[in-house]
Amino acid sequence: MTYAKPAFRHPEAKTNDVGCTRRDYEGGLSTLCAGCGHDSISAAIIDACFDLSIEPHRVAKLSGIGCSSKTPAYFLSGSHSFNSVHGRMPSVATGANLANRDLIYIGVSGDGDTASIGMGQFAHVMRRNLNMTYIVENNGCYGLTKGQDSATMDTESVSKKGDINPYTPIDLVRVGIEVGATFVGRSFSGDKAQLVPLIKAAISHRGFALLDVISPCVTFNNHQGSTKSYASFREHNDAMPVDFIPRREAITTSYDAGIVHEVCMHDGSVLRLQKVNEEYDIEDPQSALDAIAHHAKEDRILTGLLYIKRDSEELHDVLQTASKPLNTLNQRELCPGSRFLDSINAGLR
Amino acid sequence: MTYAKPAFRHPEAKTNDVGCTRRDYEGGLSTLCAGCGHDSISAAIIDACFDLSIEPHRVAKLSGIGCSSKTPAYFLSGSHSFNSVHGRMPSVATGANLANRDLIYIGVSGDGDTASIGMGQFAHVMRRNLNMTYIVENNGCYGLTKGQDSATMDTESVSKKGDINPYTPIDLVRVGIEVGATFVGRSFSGDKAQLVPLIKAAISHRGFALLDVISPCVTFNNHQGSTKSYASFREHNDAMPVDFIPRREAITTSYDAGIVHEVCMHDGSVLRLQKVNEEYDIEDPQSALDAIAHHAKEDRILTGLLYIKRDSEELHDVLQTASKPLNTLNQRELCPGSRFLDSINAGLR
Amino acid sequence: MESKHSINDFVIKFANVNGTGSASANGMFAKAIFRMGIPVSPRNIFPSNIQGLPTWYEVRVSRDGYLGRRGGIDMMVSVNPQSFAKDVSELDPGGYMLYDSTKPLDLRHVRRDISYLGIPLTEMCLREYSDARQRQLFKNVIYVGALSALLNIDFAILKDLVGEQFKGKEKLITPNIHALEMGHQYASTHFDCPLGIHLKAGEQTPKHIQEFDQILMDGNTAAALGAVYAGATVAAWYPITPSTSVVDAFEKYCRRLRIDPGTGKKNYAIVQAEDELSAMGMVIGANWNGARAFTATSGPGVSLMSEFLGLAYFAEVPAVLVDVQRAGPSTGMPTRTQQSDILAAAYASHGDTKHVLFFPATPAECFSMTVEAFDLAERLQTPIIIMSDLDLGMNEWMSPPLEFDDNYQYDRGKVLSGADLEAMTERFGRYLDVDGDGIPYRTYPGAHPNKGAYFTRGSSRDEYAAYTEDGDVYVRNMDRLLKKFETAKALVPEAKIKPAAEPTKDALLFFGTTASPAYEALETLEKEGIHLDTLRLRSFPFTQEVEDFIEEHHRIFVIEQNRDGQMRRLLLNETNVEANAKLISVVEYDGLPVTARKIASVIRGYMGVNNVTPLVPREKELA
Amino acid sequence: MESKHSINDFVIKFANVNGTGSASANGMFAKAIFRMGIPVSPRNIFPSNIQGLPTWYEVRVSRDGYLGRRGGIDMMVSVNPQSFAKDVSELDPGGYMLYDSTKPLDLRHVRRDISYLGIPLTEMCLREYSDARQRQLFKNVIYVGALSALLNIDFAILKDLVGEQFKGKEKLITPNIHALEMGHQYASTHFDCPLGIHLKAGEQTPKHIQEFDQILMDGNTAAALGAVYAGATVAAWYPITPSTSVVDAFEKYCRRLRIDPGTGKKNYAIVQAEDELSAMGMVIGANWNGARAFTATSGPGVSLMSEFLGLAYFAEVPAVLVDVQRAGPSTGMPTRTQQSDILAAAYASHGDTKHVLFFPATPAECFSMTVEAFDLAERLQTPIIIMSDLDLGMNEWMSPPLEFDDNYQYDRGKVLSGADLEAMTERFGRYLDVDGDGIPYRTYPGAHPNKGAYFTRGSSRDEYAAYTEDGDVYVRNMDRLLKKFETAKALVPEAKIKPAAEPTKDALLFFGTTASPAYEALETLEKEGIHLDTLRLRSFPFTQEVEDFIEEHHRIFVIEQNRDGQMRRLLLNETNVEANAKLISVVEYDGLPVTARKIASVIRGYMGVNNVTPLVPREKELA
Ligand SMILES: Cc1ncc(C[n+]2csc(CCOP(=O)(O)OP(=O)(O)O)c2C)c(N)n1
Ligand SMILES: Cc1ncc(C[n+]2csc(CCOP(=O)(O)OP(=O)(O)O)c2C)c(N)n1
Ligand code: SF4
Ligand code: SF4
Ligand SMILES: [Mg+2]
Ligand SMILES: [Mg+2]
Repeated sequence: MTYAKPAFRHPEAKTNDVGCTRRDYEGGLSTLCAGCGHDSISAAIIDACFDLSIEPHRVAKLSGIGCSSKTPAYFLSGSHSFNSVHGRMPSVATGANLANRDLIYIGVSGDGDTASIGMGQFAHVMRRNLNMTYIVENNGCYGLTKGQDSATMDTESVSKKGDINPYTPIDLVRVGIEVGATFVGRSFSGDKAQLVPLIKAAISHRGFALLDVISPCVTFNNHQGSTKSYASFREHNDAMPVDFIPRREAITTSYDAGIVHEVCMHDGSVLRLQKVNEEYDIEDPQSALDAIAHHAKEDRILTGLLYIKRDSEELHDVLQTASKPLNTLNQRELCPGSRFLDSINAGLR
Repeated sequence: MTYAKPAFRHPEAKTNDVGCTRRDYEGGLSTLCAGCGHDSISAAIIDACFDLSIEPHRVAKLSGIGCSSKTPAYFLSGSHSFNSVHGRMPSVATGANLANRDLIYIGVSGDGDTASIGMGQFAHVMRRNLNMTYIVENNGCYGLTKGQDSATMDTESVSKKGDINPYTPIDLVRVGIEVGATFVGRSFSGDKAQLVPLIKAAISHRGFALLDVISPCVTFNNHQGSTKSYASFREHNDAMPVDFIPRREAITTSYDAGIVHEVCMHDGSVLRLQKVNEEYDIEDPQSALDAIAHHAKEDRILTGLLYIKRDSEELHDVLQTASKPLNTLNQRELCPGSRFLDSINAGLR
Repeated sequence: MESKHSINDFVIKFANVNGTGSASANGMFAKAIFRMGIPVSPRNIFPSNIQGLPTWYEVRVSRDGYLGRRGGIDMMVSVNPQSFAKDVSELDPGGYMLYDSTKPLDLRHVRRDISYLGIPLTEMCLREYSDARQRQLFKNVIYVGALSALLNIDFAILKDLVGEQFKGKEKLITPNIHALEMGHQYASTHFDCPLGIHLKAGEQTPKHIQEFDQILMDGNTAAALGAVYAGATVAAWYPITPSTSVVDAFEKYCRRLRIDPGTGKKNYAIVQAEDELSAMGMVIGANWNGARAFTATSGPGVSLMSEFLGLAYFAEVPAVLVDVQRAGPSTGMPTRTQQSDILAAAYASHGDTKHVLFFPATPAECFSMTVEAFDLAERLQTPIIIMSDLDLGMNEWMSPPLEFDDNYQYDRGKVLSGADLEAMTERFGRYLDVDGDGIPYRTYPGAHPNKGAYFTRGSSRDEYAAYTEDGDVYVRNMDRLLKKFETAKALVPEAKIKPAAEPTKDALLFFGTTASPAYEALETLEKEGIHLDTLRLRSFPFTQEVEDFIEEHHRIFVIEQNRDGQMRRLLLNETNVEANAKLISVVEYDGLPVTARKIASVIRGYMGVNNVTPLVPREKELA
Repeated sequence: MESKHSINDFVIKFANVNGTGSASANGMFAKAIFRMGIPVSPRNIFPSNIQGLPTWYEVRVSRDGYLGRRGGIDMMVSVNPQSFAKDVSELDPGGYMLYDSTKPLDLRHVRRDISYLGIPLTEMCLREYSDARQRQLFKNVIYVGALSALLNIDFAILKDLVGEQFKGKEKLITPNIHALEMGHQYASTHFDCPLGIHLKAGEQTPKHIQEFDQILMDGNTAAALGAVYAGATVAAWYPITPSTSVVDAFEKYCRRLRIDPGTGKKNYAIVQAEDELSAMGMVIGANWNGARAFTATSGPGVSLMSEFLGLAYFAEVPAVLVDVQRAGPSTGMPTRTQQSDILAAAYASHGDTKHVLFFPATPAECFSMTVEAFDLAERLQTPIIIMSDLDLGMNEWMSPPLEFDDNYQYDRGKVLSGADLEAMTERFGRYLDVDGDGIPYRTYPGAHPNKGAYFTRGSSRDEYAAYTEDGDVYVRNMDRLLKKFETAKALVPEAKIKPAAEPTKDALLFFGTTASPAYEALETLEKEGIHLDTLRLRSFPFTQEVEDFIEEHHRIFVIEQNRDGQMRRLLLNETNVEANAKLISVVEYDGLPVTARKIASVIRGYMGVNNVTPLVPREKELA
């Protein structure tokens, strides 16, 4: 059991633009195993929301079922949260977003929740480009039901029970790029320097932002042969760090311009990418897939912001919904009244 | 209502290696709309099975729900068939195949059945590389429920009701390549010359063979702007015809050798590809995705055998199931008897 | 042979081929009778197919204003060779058979006890039209024209209807009217018009029909209008017959009413989900977030939604679901009607769950109950399932006009606004039973900067929404949910009880589309001296009145359209009365609406009375 | 204060932290008692969490061989500071509290009516071990050692158990035995051993215990063995507590028994599906194709499977589903027990569906009923749902040894082989009721080159499996399905009826895990002169005996572990008796198994008798 709180980095006193301290973004006591990757991700979400000066009550947290899906209880206790049923969070998020387009939607899921039981809803929420941040806390196993292999588990890796996984893993970022996610990133729960800016960028993105965060299950999947354990990830990780600069601070980077790639976010903020190993056009899905495949062939996991589609139409654009949230419309605005009913009746005679 | 029977090409008299005539592969009277693409596919399946000299009773047909899913009633009436529930045929096929690995499994589905309600099962049956042929009769709409857009409907195309489809289509062949199908082809219901050999190759493939067959719905989706109508397909179609030669006939092709690419099938038969526009390594998934994307950018649909993984492990290999079908094992082979129970009891004292 | 004679009281059935345009011609026929002021009830009996299979349209004309199926057929219009033999055999003795005489009548289909009226429809069309489509299409219009002569339909009304139908496509009007005239002409010159059965405008109609300025509409459209009037802004659905037209109609009206004229933006959102699980998830998400959201589906969809329905019950999220029932189990007969999802809906999902059900009987109730459902779902914070069916949802029914009281205010239930939260001094407890009615207060996400946020979950929680595995706390919560269900009894639409003309201990109990034939059977039986009180159920949970009614009667015939007598079982289950013997199942489950004749005959059987009105031979006796 | 005194009859509860290795130490404690020949029943009360939350282990020692929960706690072993306060408060007056005395006892937790036994567990471990993991782990072993002195456990047995547990890892044996000895030593020197409550081997045990050479096993393992013995070759599942260990155990035994020694190939296939819908689809596909296949799940899975269950019912495909029930609704309390899926399972899916249910009460029945389920599923060509629960499935129960008759032959039901088909002269009709029992004949795919192929579907079909929308044909099929359900009554496991010592019109009715506490309550009441006949239900549909039993009694207490009295409702629904008043619900639904005390007290209440045995204060009265 751990608090998602590395207090040393953010002294309590410091407040952000909306007058909140980091503590205002924290949640309840975590009941996850000590050292679970998921808790690090909760901490990163806290940092990201603090840095972005989001008002906690403007956030809605959504999740499915699993250790990962429990985590919304461990950050942003000032936000409403909906811990739904296994694998079906995307539809609940879609409904919620349709009702109120003005909130910030953060979904947290697991690899079981997303890639197995949730595969259908996951694909379709991306196809609809719902405006939300969807974080998969990917540990290659079913933590809460005691460690069965998930569909993202690497082929041939050995589970705690001693079984060799014979199936090919599903790569969630590839699926995301294929079916319509407009922001696709990958990171590692232990790499806060990369993860926090990525989450910030994802939240700032207008449209569906998928973050596949490798998050070791210390209890069931932290063993040799699994790329989803700390040890193996550190070896294979081919980091592509990101640095996110919120608009309102308007600071330009001091990094070497030659290796920085600027991406303008929908809210006007600028995301600066530093590529470690190669250059490709992250706005071209096929290039992104090529790069991911290239690294995968070399047994490396490419991390960072892997693909982005700017100026995409999120679901409300597609549906041409009014800018005023639907849940604020009142009876006067919605109910046609008896006069119109008279005309309906007349038409049915 | 049409019979799937172009009798002029196959005179009744002709018999194949197992002594069957083409009529032996036919089914009941089709109740689909006259001119429906699905009926052409049924005819192609009939031809393919006849050509392959398959014994009809060694085939099991499976489907979900939809006009397309009705078609197993219109071919191979000598085979058992299971018309299951909407979107869930893959799981029924998986169970059936586990029970008896010796039959030939042909699944027929629609784009609604596969890409919407069935997305999760579709992805997972491919990941498991189940040994079956899975034909999607893709018309971009829900025929049986009167023409709603499906998830494979092209963006911006206009449905019969006059609505413009605002969503990005899901490309089933891409999904197939991403999640583990080991044989992925695309064709067009109207192009028998390409379709019949492709179906034969798919049936001969050991592992999951996906055929995405564009099959116009003449009633609801045969209109301007839809790439799934006859008219538009003929324009955009960038055909990549295939010629399949069953092993037992051992005829070499008379085509120009320079443009023929030979693929050796698992049953030893040879599939010869003729590429119209380009050469790429169809055994490399990333190259296949690149080629598909390249053509898509040029507004063309690449057809033919697009990707194949040879020597893959189908589900029974992965599970190391015995070669004798599980449904043939008898009580003597399966039941440990009271002696073993005594030892169990002893261990529980 | 004596031909049938009857004014304004007969059944006519059309036998067509699916996808040949017969639906609109037949609809025009029924509408014309309606316009003449004569009670009419048309029914589509269609296959699960798009083109080419037999399809039927049964129109009942009833002087007495009976809208349910009567049973028996007095006239058949058969233009489908596939079904001809069956069609001929179904006609009552003395009935009329209108057929396409282009080819000579097959002698095997000749009956001596019916009249044949041959019209060379194909030939006429071949002669008149060159286009293949027109040749097909106008056949239907010609026979409608012929019927106008044979049955005495006001031709001016037919012309009006053509005009309305082709508004905007004026050049189609003339050829259609021409086709009508050809038919009329042919019939007038070849047959004695009108037939023994025919229409007569201006006849005395029953009081309940006269009273209202009737409309003709289907239940699905009415439910959709109810959703519009209730202020639903989100609809998520997955296509399935026979529910599809609910959301179609909702969209149609939203396009008319809910698009901001200035911006062109929509004050509604409709999403075709990837399946029914997802549709229900979206409905739950939207309602959780304070929008009124609904879905419509049929049996298979209800099965798929059951996990989510359990979540909504337990997490206490409002939801409205219109279940347009069809013949199950499984895929069953997707284009036939039944009332067979009752147990599945009432107890949907594992664990101790129960759901509130509404049972509309008319389009007007589809409208008003849908409006009510949104209020009640929010008041009770639970799903409400509106149990319609194919017969009600997809067929056009004569109905009193829809009514809406402009003084009526939505009841959005117990929701604390930002201001309420600001004013609160005590700690907000999402699941506290503050008012003692089992209904807690909720808040919408984002309502207040630092009060009112809570954690919604399908797992056990305490009054403050914190996860708990404490058995006592769990029990407290479950007991509150039960209390809430008790509270619901005072809020759901009450049952309609009608005493018989004379005191009796016998009763009829019915609901939804069994109501029309039941009331008709009742009147028939009353004339024979058999008296029955009636109770029309309109909702579940059952109120005390229902219990009392059962208590007070000795024999209660429960009429329903399913095999297992599901409503009878629900009554046994959910009332505290000894009713096993007294609740007698009268079931019909062949997929067609139960007829008044069937109900009357079964009850006569129980009463030990001989059948006094002739029964159609094919009517089955109840086991 | 008077401390508790009792030989071989007490309840001891362990309070631990999840994930600290307490489970195996506690298990060893229970097993040692079992080995001493003293009736014991241990229960895990664990959180939905992997590490760090409170978890309990309740062990009942019962001279009289009662295996249900008794209620009340005589001794508490609390090594979890998180739950200490609650743990102290739960102890019965006169009870014993064993705690870690490394830190001084918090005075707020001191009660005068219990005895405290402090052992400095942490300190001892700190002193003895350097490795952090060992310091944690051996605490548990030390207190087991202490208990062996305090309660008089045969130390040799504990040593044996350590030896068995670490077979193959011999170097772990010595330190474990050392830890046991440390505990034993500490207790012997610091406390008067044994305590007032303690064990004594060789005492008289009740006849039903003596009779058998008992084993200790959990229901899930037994069900898995049943599947092995029934010849199941395909298992498809999706992990969910508390059912996961069914397929785990099936796999374990298959690895031992079903791998061809020559080829190393498997005579079974297990697939972890992507969800429960898929798992059930696979089971249906495999059964359709002639393999015996099953799945195991819990409540949420049953909800998700309901569409497929309807398909299997209607298309008549065998399937076996083990539902290890947990506390609902929705996610509910996933690690607590209930019997609350009864209505959901019996009527799973829309339309007129009903499913056959089995209710095992012991591991031995989990085994035998699973074997039977495969036979019956194939005989009836329909799904069979085995209604186990967390208490039965995941806890270890004393049970008579599993038995299997080597002469018994599988009943594979009505399947026509290739030879049968070859010999047939009449046309094969998949849905023909040839034998008049409602059960048709089926064929496996591929059975014969040109006979026997048919089209399986969830839609309406005729006797020859051809699609039909003909109402009469549909009704014929539905009626046959009903007849088949009637046939099932003669085939399902019969109810167990036990008359009271003296004639009575009162009775207890129960099933599954309510049986143990019910039988115990019965004996208690009998001693008080309250006589009740008993009926233990073992299956649905209910047989005539059940109906007669209800008919013959005036008051029948239906004991079940859910809020809504679901079995009582199913009885009202599915029998033809007036039973509303006579069926009295006795329900417990806090997620822990109902206790004998609770049952007895409720019944005394109804009998107007005062409580003659002291009730634990926290026991709630039933509403
Ligand atoms: C319908 C349903 N099926 C199964 C379960 C049991 N279950 C709970 S969590 C879980 C898997 C969790 O895996 P993942 O999403 O990867 O989360 P993790 O615990 O690994 O973070 C399962 C199968 C459930 N709660 N609901
Ligand atoms: C659970 C469920 N939901 C909805 C339906 C209704 N339905 C029948 S077919 C179909 C879609 C068919 O589309 P597709 O698979 O593309 O087949 P097509 O008719 O176009 O060939 C739908 C939604 C159903 N039968 N079952
Ligand atoms: S089991 Fe694994 S995923 Fe779950 S809390 Fe523990 S470490 Fe994290
Ligand atoms: S509706 Fe479309 S898909 Fe269905 S049968 Fe007709 S043409 Fe084919
Ligand atoms: Mg996981
Ligand atoms: Mg389609």
